[in-house]
Amino acid sequence: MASVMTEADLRARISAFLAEHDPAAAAGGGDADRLAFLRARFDAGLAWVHFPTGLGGLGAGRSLQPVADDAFAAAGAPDNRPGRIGIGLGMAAPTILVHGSSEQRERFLRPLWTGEEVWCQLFSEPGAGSDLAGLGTRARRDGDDWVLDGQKVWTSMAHVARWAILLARTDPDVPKHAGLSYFVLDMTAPGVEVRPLRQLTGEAEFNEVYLTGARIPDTQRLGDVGDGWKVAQTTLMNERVSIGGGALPREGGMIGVLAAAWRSDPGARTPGMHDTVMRLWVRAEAARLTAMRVRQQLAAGAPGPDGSAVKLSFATLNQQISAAELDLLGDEGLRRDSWAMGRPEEVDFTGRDAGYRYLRAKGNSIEGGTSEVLRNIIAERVLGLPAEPRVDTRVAWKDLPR
Amino acid sequence: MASVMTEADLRARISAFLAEHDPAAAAGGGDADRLAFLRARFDAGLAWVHFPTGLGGLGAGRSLQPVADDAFAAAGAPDNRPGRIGIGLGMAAPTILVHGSSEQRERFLRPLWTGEEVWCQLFSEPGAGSDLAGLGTRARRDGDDWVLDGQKVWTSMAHVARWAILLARTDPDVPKHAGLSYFVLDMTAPGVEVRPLRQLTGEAEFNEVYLTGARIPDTQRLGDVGDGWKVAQTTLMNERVSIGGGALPREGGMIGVLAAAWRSDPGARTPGMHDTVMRLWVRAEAARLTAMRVRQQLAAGAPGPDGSAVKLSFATLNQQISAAELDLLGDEGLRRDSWAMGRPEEVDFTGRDAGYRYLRAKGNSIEGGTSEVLRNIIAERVLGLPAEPRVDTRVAWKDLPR
Amino acid sequence: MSDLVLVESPDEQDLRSGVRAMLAAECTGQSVLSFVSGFSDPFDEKLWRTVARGMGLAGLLVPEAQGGAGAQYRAAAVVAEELGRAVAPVPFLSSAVVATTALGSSASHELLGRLASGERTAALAVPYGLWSAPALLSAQDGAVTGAVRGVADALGADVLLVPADDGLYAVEGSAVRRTRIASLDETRPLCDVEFSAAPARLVAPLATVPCALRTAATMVAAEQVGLASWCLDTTVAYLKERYQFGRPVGSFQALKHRLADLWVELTQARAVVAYAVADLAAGGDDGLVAASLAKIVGSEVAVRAAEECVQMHGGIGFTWEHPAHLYLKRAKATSVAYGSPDRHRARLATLVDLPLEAS
Amino acid sequence: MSDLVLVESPDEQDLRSGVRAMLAAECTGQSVLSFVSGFSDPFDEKLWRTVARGMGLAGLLVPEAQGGAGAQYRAAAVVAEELGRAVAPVPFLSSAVVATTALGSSASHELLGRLASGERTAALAVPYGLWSAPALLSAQDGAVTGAVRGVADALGADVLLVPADDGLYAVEGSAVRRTRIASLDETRPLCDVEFSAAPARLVAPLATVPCALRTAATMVAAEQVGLASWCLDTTVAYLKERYQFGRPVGSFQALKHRLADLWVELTQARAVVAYAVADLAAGGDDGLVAASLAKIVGSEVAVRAAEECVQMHGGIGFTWEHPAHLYLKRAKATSVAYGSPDRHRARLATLVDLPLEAS
Repeated sequence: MASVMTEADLRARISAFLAEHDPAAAAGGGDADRLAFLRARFDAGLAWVHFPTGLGGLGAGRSLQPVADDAFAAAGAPDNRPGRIGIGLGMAAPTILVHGSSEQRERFLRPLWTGEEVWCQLFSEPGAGSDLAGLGTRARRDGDDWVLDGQKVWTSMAHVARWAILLARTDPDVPKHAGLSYFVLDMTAPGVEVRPLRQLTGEAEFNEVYLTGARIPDTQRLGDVGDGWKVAQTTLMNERVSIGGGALPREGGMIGVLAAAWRSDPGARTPGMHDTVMRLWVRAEAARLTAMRVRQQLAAGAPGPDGSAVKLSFATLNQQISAAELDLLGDEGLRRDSWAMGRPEEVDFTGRDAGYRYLRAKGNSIEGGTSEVLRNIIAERVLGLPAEPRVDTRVAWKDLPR
Repeated sequence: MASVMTEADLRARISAFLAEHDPAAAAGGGDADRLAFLRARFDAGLAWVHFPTGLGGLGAGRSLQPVADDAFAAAGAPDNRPGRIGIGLGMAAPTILVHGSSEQRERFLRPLWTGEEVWCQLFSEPGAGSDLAGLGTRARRDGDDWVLDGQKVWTSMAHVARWAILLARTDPDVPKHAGLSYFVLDMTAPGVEVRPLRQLTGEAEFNEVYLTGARIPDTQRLGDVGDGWKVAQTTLMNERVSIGGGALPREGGMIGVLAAAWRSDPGARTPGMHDTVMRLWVRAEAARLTAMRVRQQLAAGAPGPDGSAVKLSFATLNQQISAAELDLLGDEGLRRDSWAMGRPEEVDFTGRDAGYRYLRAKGNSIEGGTSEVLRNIIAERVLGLPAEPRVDTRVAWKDLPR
Repeated sequence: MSDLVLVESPDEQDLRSGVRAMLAAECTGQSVLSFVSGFSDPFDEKLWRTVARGMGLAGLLVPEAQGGAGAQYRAAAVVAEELGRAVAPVPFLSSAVVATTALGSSASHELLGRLASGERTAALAVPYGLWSAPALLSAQDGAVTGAVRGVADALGADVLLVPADDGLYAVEGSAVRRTRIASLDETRPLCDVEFSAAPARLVAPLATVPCALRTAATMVAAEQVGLASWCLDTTVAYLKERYQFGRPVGSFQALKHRLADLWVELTQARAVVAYAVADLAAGGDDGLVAASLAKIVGSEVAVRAAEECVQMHGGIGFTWEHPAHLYLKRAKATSVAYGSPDRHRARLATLVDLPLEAS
Repeated sequence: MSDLVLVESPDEQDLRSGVRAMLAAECTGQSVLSFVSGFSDPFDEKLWRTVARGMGLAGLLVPEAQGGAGAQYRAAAVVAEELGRAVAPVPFLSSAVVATTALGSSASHELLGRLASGERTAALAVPYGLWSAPALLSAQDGAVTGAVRGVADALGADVLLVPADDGLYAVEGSAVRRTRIASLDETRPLCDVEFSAAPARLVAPLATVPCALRTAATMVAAEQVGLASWCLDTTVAYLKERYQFGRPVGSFQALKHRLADLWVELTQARAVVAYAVADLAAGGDDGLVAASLAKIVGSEVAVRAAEECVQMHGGIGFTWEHPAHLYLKRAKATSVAYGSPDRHRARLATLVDLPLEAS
């Protein structure tokens, strides 16, 4: 895993780039200036430095990415608004890199990274949640195209996305994992209908996507026909790494909100709540130090399985902390700011009301792999415990009970 | 379920009996006087009043039993030392009553009730704990006898017992539940060896029992050959009812010990421990009221499933309360009275040291059905959730992996 | 206290069946969702007419002399439980239990009679989370001045009962300023109330307020048992019919064990609430202890049941369209109502001589 | 503090493998069981010779000038963790960590040198559960008088370090009266110690004691991580080979999920302890917070892991013959040692400005 690119090399390249492209002008200019700067950064291999040369990177070590990001940020350069294109960056890009043809990499990666094209993910279905491999959206071959029919759900950003990564069933007559293929769908194509999906917070962060005879050219297939499950593993692995993985200072995240609430209102303090707050503070700090250790393991090239612990405890903690905040606030916590149906593009756990936090956190143990599925994964892949008896892996998909 | 016997009838019979048999003389006299009194009480149908006439009862309602017990206790009569013969009273007797022949009932029930003959239970084996039906002790037919080979474990009172109820495999070639039969074993027979089993408390409350060619006459079989599993259900159902089912006052049981420790040492109090103690106090009181409600349901002839909640929460609570007591005592809790290997005949949760309670309570979620098995039972029989896919119910016992 | 009856009588069973059947027809998950999504009415008036006038359940705690059924606590608990099971947006708890109890038997015949008939509703003007003595408003010359934040069901109340310096006053709803809040639990909306020299008449001594709060704690616990019970039943039913991995999801052992534990907790809560209700009905020898126990255990099981319901429904449980969130919000809000478990544990500690500080 | 290294270096990995291999040969579950069942020796002297003299691990925290390795906290934590994994009945924690740290660098060369070589062992004469300032004994004319209850590993200590009025005194073990207790954890037996004008010499200021206790909290947490790790590994291995219902017991989902949760907790505890150790090694900027965090998280995971280990082994885990109980007892006793989680949470609250009372 040793890289030829050293940190000094990288810094030299960045300095040279910044000398030629004025970051301040790009940030202060219009959209076109911003975009030109980002495209140039991509072309110079300074976008995701661990990607191959020619695809926005330099084949450098993954641990050097923060060096580049920090240097550009320090120079006041415009960024690619990563919060908005998280699915593209975190899921589509690594999948295209590993499984895409060279044409696909050339076509998709640059506008993905610059944020010109937003991506979404069409995996989950109403009947296929934890059991993703059981999904039923059909893709039928028709000449050089595939014709799609089905319904996808829990799609964030679908209403603004240009492209989607999509998993569909190309063969219902074989066992479920074997009959899937992986595609890139044009979200502007006819037969693609996006409807907002309101969640219990009152907002519609997600969408449902109905596919009715939507066509995908075969050139937009990623990996071989029938290899969709394998390709999807790359996507999902990267999703789990990307959720809840950011570096935070002590009391960063939701625990800081609870601690601030505790400090600001001595009148609400009780011994029982104190115990709860302290237990959560300790757990939050433990989770933070665990994430810190995971990042050090990653940087050392020895990723290890501890990352799955981070996602699982992130969900549990967010739920417990937000519940405790409501308990602490008492009557005042029962007042929400609004029940209006907004369409937020990001989840803001520290800037909204306590009721929002409590409700939204319920999704943390469902989205991106339920906590139950994660526990299965830890038990089997990390601890090596035996799988349960399976009844669904040798039967043709069409014959499974559902 | 309406009984012809009223409470007034019963009280009248008891008064008549006590007028004829002096309870104080029996209690103050020797063993023979005591025994004569108990035999007379049995013969008068005042032993277990819900048993049939002639077998120590009057066919009265189960709810009248406390009336009889209280009346005899109030009169100062000797009792049958129920703590010592719990297995006979709680498990063997109901099984013999339901599945025994009239000869068996005649032979066994009277000395069982009077305490002349102590019983033990030979069900569990080292390889068959939760999966009792998977047990391997073999019973081979030989003329009018059965010849037994195998090892039983977790047998309380085996070292003083005269008889055992025993489950053994009479046919290994059929699926496991179908190949069992149920016997009464003479514990004094040749080939029956009892060894103390030391547990983590340091004591040996239980035994291992080795069976090496031990013989049981076929007349001591309970139920048909191959019907052992069905017969055992009667035993187990009664075991679960009998564990943790007694009426206690508020702060009865282990919670009273913790509360007393809290009250007696203000110096050890902390806000965190206070929260723990109060949470446990509430849970203990909830469990107590639940048991009270279960008894009222039973008395009303509508038993319902709530009894299984009692056993499960009894185990959890005992473990949590005893752990909290050690936390509260701190250094002082690390001092035990002794590690000597005693052979106690009863579990004393309130009269020993805190370390004993903590350690002994660990057994509460294992003995008499693990908490895991109990949760399965509640999920399937009470909530009606589907069973897991089974791999062991259609295969001959001898072909199961183990 | 050990001779209190903790099991239901045939009459109580009949009442339960009747209320449940009515609610199954008139208060479905969909109807409550529509109510909540509308964000306009203070309560479901049509449903309340059925409950109060149709079935005559508003007067269960009103003395017989004033046209009520006379302290039928056991029946009221059955009704509260069934209304909780349906997260029914009606002011039974606030009007027929809390306000009625606060009025006491000495209140004017007229108001109690009209509450009993369901013709009018009343709300005790205290914060929803109140558990100890309320802040008192100022009463002068037959008029009340002051403000109370976060009052449950006050928006639609015809009469507000206001704890003031020298007693409990009745104020017409039309005489006060009420501001609706976007409440966490919109099935029982809160509002802020301002009294600016609002005309008021003294109706009861302040001593009735603690009694009302204690009754509220017990009755809200009954409601929570009903709520938890719906969550458990609904989750079990869903897990039987939802297939993943070629199996009903309800056959997965980890979920089964969690539901078994939840059932145990619910079974215990049912017993504890039965005890608190029986104690109320018998005159309340163990009143404060029983009410605090009920509120603690009820709150805990309701929140846990609703949270498990959302989680075990997976994605669908996180949507607005599925009623699970109505139960989650009611559970969390009632957990705060009339004193959180934490507050009640603190009170209980004093009551049962397990103080934190050395005495 | 974010540049502390929380992952192990190759040298530390080598040390870990070396200690683990030695313990696999010389400290098995059976050998510890025999030790405990004997109820006679103060510690396993043969094993201690190997640890201290054979592998030279008794001097990791002794300054180099006095013949030690010089404040090798990271190495000491590796050793503590491996010894915890084996519930080894040796006085590493009490002598090589606590007593050594209490002596500080100013202590006489002679004693520190002999502790480093493993020739002698010492114990700090404070109750095992101590977490704040110790009670001070009376020192007069070069002699100490008083009593201390429940001192860990004092029975076999050659020297006792006694906090007295004006400093820390060294007293020969042979000059005091020691009474063995039937300790919950017999792998680290406690005894009561009486000093009756025992000849003593002043060896360090009292200021070293808090430092020793803080180091003890971190190192016992490392031990707890090792202990929990053994419990998890052993349980997983058993559940793979134990069949019930025709399946390996480890294929049952409810157990899998509990073990997954335990693994998450252990993973976190490992990170927290790594942080506390790295902080110690770096000079302790965040010392008290880090040590309290480690002690809380370590204690919780150790107790939970040991309890799950007993439970998931079923009947066999409840027997004296299976080593699981050794871990259960060590876990519960170390949870109390050097401050329970509850005490450390209280301290932490002050340190991180989350006080219970208004300031």
